[in-house]
Amino acid sequence: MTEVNQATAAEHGLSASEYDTMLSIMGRAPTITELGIFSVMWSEHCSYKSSRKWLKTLPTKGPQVICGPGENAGVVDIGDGLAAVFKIESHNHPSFIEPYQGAATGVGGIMRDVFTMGARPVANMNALRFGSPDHPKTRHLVSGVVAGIGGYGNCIGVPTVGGEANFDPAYNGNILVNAMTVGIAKADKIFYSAAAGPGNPVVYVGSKTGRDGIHGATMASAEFDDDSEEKRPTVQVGDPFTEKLLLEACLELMATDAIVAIQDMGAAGLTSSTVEMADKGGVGVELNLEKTPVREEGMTPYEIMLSESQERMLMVLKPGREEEARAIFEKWELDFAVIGRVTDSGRVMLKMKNETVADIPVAPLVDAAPIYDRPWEPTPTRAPVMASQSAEPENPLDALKQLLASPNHCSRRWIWEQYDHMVMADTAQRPGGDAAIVRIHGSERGLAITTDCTPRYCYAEPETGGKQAVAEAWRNLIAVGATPLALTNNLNFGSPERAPIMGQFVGCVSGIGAAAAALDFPVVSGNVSFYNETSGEAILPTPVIGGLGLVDDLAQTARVAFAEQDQAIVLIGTTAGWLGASSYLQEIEERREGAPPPVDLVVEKANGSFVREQIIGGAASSCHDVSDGGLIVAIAEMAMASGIGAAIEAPETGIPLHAWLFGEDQARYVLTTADPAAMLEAAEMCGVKASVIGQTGGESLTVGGIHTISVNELRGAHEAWLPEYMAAP
Amino acid sequence: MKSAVIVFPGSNCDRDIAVALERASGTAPAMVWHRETSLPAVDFIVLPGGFSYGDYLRGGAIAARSPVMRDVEAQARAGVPVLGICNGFQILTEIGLLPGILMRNAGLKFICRDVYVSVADNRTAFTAGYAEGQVLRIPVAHNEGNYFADDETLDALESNGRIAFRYTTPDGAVCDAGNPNGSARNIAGIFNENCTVLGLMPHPERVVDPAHGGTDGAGMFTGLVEALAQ
Amino acid sequence: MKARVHVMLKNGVLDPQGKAIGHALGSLGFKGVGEVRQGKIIELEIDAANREAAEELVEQMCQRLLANTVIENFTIDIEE
Amino acid sequence: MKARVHVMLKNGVLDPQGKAIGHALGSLGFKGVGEVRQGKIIELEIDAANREAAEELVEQMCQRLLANTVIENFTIDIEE
Ligand SMILES: Nc1ncnc2c1ncn2[C@@H]1O[C@H](COP(=O)(O)OP(=O)(O)O)[C@@H](O)[C@H]1O
Ligand SMILES: [Mg+2]
Repeated sequence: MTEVNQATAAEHGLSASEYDTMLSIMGRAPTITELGIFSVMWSEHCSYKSSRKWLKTLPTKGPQVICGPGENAGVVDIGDGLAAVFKIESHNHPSFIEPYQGAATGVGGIMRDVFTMGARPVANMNALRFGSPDHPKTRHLVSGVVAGIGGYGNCIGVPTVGGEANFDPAYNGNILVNAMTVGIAKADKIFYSAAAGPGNPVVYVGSKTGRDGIHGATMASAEFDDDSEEKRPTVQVGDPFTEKLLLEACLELMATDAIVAIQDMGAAGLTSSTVEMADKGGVGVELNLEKTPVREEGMTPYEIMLSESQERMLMVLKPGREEEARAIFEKWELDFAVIGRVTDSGRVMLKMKNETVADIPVAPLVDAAPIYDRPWEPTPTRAPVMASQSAEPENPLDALKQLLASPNHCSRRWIWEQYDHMVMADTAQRPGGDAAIVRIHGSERGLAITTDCTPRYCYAEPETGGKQAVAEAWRNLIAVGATPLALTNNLNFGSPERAPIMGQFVGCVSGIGAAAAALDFPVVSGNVSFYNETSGEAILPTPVIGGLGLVDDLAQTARVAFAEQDQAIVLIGTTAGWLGASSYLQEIEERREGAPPPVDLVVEKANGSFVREQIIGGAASSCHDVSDGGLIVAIAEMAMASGIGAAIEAPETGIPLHAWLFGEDQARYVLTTADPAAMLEAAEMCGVKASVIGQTGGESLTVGGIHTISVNELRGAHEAWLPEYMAAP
Repeated sequence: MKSAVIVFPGSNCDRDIAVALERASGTAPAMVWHRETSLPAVDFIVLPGGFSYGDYLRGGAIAARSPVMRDVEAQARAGVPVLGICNGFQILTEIGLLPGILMRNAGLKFICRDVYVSVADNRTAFTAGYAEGQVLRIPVAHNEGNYFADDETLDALESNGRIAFRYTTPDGAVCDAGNPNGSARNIAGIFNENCTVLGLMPHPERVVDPAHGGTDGAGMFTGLVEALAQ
Repeated sequence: MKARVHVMLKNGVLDPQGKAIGHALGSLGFKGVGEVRQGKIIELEIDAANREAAEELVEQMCQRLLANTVIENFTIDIEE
Repeated sequence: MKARVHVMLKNGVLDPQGKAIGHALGSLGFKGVGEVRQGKIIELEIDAANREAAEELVEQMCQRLLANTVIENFTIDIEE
């Protein structure tokens, strides 16, 4: 047997002090299997050792929240006895190494988190960040990641209804693949992971265990170096077909009352599922590892415990219900094995053919997991960029066309057309709008879903960036007419061991917390992904927000497409012409500078509530929030989506025209209406800033009566970039 | 109309088609598990879309060898109308109820989007709800929808009026611009000799309800209900 | 025994994957690449009394499942 | 010259296709089927001065495009 000492512990990523703590918990030299278990449980990925202190500051409560962070996914009440279960999760490192399988297994993992809780997944989203389009790896990564996400979601039959995709050189060596799943369950039939009932059988179901992905969790917690390619064999291969069977089988068994507790085997596989189930229930678990269904001969206890083979679940059943459960899993042609039982020892005891290979007290393993208060440095503040410091373009519509045809603003159609976004026949708003809407099956109500983050704001000013990400997600939900309910978040950062990076993290979390509290938009689940850096180059801080909202009546929603000719275009919110950290500055002037636009959460809330009322009351015929690229980009998107043109007039404000058009002031929306007078009056009553800025109609976009461009020309430029880029060698 | 929907491991449009059938006929279809060896007495059988057996080996290949397919085949040969959508179409070709095969899309990518198809002939039960030459907007969602058969087979399909739907442009032109996947002669759906078996790649069940953003698929099901009532 | 089945598209059947591979090789700068065809290989562990029995068995498997003879040809290799 | 490349999943890497095929053969009543693995075969017409040059060329093609060496192994056959 392999000897365990300081050196083997270090190879497992445990520091000297962590190893000492482990020795004192065990009171003897640990076995290699025990070391493996400690190392994955204490990895950043499983223990949140660098982030926990800060995550605790986030608001997680609200009358709608049934279950906040801590379980497999968050749960919120959506009325009619139903609950939405949702979470987002990263699969960044595996996707960089093997884009297809990395992204595919990411989707598989997050869907298991959701159906483990008893919910049928109804929608998937994906937030992607790639390196510069010129980087030699980018095209291959985009192609593989998108195919992998589609390959898994399409097969399983859950629609992928939206997401984000951006390019920036900061992700050259470390792409981000964040996948989100939303499911629906009966509110009184949520399944949790706390094991209970000493003597109850512990059951393994799903695929067989192979040698794949051993040490995936520790990999997710280490930064890349030049020989990461050598670590390749740890990549897991997913089988969406088996996951579909597992989903159906689990839901079928969940319709009975045979299950006491259930937990998917995600990162760190059988180890984390066993330890977490025991810990949450305050009980012990004894497993007979030789009963584990294995794919290969001669697998050691260490390998069985650390394998990250996909499409597996661990359950505790009520006594005597094994055969009923077995019949269901056999019907779905899945493995089923009783591999152990719940005990009252408070220990995880693992045996292989009667020999004890691990015997660990659960509470100290979990409670003594290291927590760090890492040193952090605040990000230096930046000066704003005044509109006068930016040269006015000759024709702002040329700049608009250039922006719409740029990698970060062009249409994402090439991506979403590879995703089945309509299966389940409940997609009421397809990708391409502000938020997607899926109908709650069998009703006329719906869930609105979005993901958002503007990393360049987060980099410039983490706290503002964190607030803005939440505000934009909230705004996207409002813009379709939904009531925002709650959010999930995926915090993607560089190494927490570097104070400036930790400072970005602290700032973003603080901004997220402030915005979530102010907007009654609690955090119910999330994921942290650190060490997103290569050879010391960190990614932009990227705290992706996944937002969920409720639509009470699908007939009372709005879309981005202009609804009709000759309607008034109303701008909600205040325009100062804020160009700092804007898309305009970055893409047109190639300047990455300036403070990002401030986020006023009080105004944000007032404007959003007003806009939502205008939509559900039927006054607004279309709606789009103003985000990246500013007002004119929002209007162009509304025009391109409908084929209807618009004529815009800037009011007399003294703001240079280009700043008025491209500034990224927050809390703004564009609405169209047949009755602008009524809308302005209503706005005034609510103290909301609103003004008529133009009229829909024709087939061109015209600004100030001088500059004009055809909607078709804009659309051609907007649609062309991504397919052309991907078709190039 | 009493109908049956066959459910294979990996089917994922079985619920969608059941909803569309119930909406059109007022009666929920019988959901028949692939391991059954005989079907209940029904007027109409559907093989739904999805990824039966993960689409491994070839789309529909393994499902076509399921126990239930022997009875489906027998019923089809006895004249019970059978509809195969997407993966269901692939299964029908694999079992030989329809000629040809669906190969990988010419663009080598999964495609999910609205396409336009024209109705060749409205004298069949499947197309009775449409006008001849009508252009429908219906979504596709597939990786392997590129219809292939040898020229002789294609000629025979054409001359016997067995091409049910062809991909077109929005204004009904049959040309490459309207062909999403490289299918021979823009074929989106075909009949058997008696027009009692239809296989098609587009998903009519995804556009039966205003909430879907289109209702062009509804005519297939309302037409069927009416035709089968006679 | 181990059987290895090669399944290739028949001549005359368009092979979009093969074509795409040929194209991609060209873009990567490989010169002199002519036709490219992609097929499948299926390796099976089987129980059979002897080579003939094995061949016969695998031939059956091909006819019934492994190949679609509308568009595909197959060949069988048996390794003892 | 003609090159034939066999690409198979590495040992230990899950092969869902092979699994499904093996399972289907069992359901069709074929007995004694053990492990089934599915791979790809790619046939290429190439221009090369001699066998060594051809092997070298195709090896390059495999490394750069034809195989995904993270999870796949490949072998090359040259036919003159
Ligand atoms: N990776 C992706 N997958 C699916 N849909 C995407 C993806 N990236 C972007 N989209 C869709 O494209 C549209 C525009 O995205 P984005 O510009 O990020 O919207 P917004 O600015 O409103 O947040 C949205 O409907 C979004 O869902
Ligand atoms: Mg938006």
